[in-house]
Amino acid sequence: MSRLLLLGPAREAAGVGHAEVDGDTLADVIANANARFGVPFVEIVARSRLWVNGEDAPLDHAVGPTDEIAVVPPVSGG
Amino acid sequence: MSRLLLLGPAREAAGVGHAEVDGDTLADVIANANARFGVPFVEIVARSRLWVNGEDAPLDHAVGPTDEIAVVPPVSGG
Amino acid sequence: MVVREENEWVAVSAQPLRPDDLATWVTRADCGAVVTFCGVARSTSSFEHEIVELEYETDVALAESRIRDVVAVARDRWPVVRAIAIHHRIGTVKNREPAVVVAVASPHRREAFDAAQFCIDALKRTVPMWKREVWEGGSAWSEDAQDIVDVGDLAP
Amino acid sequence: MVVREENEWVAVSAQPLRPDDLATWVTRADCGAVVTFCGVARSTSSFEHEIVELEYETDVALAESRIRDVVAVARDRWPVVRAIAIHHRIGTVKNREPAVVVAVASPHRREAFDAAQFCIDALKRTVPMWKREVWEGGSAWSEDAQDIVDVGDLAP
Repeated sequence: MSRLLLLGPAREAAGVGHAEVDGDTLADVIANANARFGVPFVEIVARSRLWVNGEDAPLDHAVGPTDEIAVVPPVSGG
Repeated sequence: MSRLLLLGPAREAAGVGHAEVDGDTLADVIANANARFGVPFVEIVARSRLWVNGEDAPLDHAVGPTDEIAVVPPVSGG
Repeated sequence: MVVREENEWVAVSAQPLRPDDLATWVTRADCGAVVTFCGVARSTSSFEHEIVELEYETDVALAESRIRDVVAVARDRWPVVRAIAIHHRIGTVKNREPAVVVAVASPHRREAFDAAQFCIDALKRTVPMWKREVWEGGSAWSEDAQDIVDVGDLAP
Repeated sequence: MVVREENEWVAVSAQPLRPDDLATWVTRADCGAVVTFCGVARSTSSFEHEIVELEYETDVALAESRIRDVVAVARDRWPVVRAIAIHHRIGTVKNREPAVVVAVASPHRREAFDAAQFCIDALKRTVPMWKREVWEGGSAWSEDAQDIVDVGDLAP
């Protein structure tokens, strides 16, 4: 179980900005989120960076209840 | 006779910002101004650009009462 | 959120931006040059609509942290720069209003220009921020988006 | 004196400068980038004194005409730039106050930065303007002076 932070187009596709999602690794959490939120979300995740606590992390990174996982689609600030 | 415009350090050395000075060429006018205003002025003229009506002009340039001659020392704007 | 330190002022908020406030704040007694960049909401885009406003969205804590990373790298690359302020607005930004302001003060102008340009270039590549373009009767995420990178991975 | 045309606003006067006024004025609906440079009176100089203020002196008509020449060359080199404003203050300018402001608006930021930097670099080389540094108990012309050149003679 980790806290998922969904930003910009990912937030829109999921319909929520935050979610609690099961999984012991980053890969598990994302797989469960994909299953929960469906196709538009899956497509956005595929072109997003995944951060654990604000930093890039590999898919086998272990995560727990104190970790925040952010789905970061391509950015357009400024 | 031309109108002389004395700028910045040239104005300070001459003690005036404008003067009417005799002469049929730029060289004549400057020679007469040098004679009138003395040494500190002469030294500043030596490192200044001379403009006739806002443009560079050669020393043999003919000048008359409608011309404005500017003594333009090195600049320090901005 | 606002982080205001001696020589660094970073803010991400829905408040209207005041460029002169940033320019005045960065100016130190020995600074002869202040460069201010404003990224302004504009009417044109890749869509076939006249844009009337933009909607910016982010996680404020993450965005602010990444902007501070940009400032840290700029201060490291241009140590002569005295102070840097970067404010990014979120929420609705109407046409002709600034969405982001970068202000840099330095004793001389070359470093102020270079550091300001680096900051805005780096911000656009490294800070989580999403722009929705709003026109009469519709809206869409900006197509002008790039994969986010870390500021340390930008070419020097 | 002030020359205000559709896309060009040049002023040389003793009025305090208001950078935001210039930045707002240059902004057009299709401009995403506004770069503002402020040349600020500072306390340090080549003299061994703490400078408290500067005194700027010029012939207003000549200075204004030469600034317009700078703007014309900038508009020629960066045709995509939409508007340029340059104001130079004369008379007394206290520490931390701007003596000159350049504001450039463009659809994209690269040209706005380049044109703004060109304008201030060219202004310093081509515009008749003299700066007196004033300290507690004395003053002198700035030693930071260069021979004046024509803007057409600057390297591209």
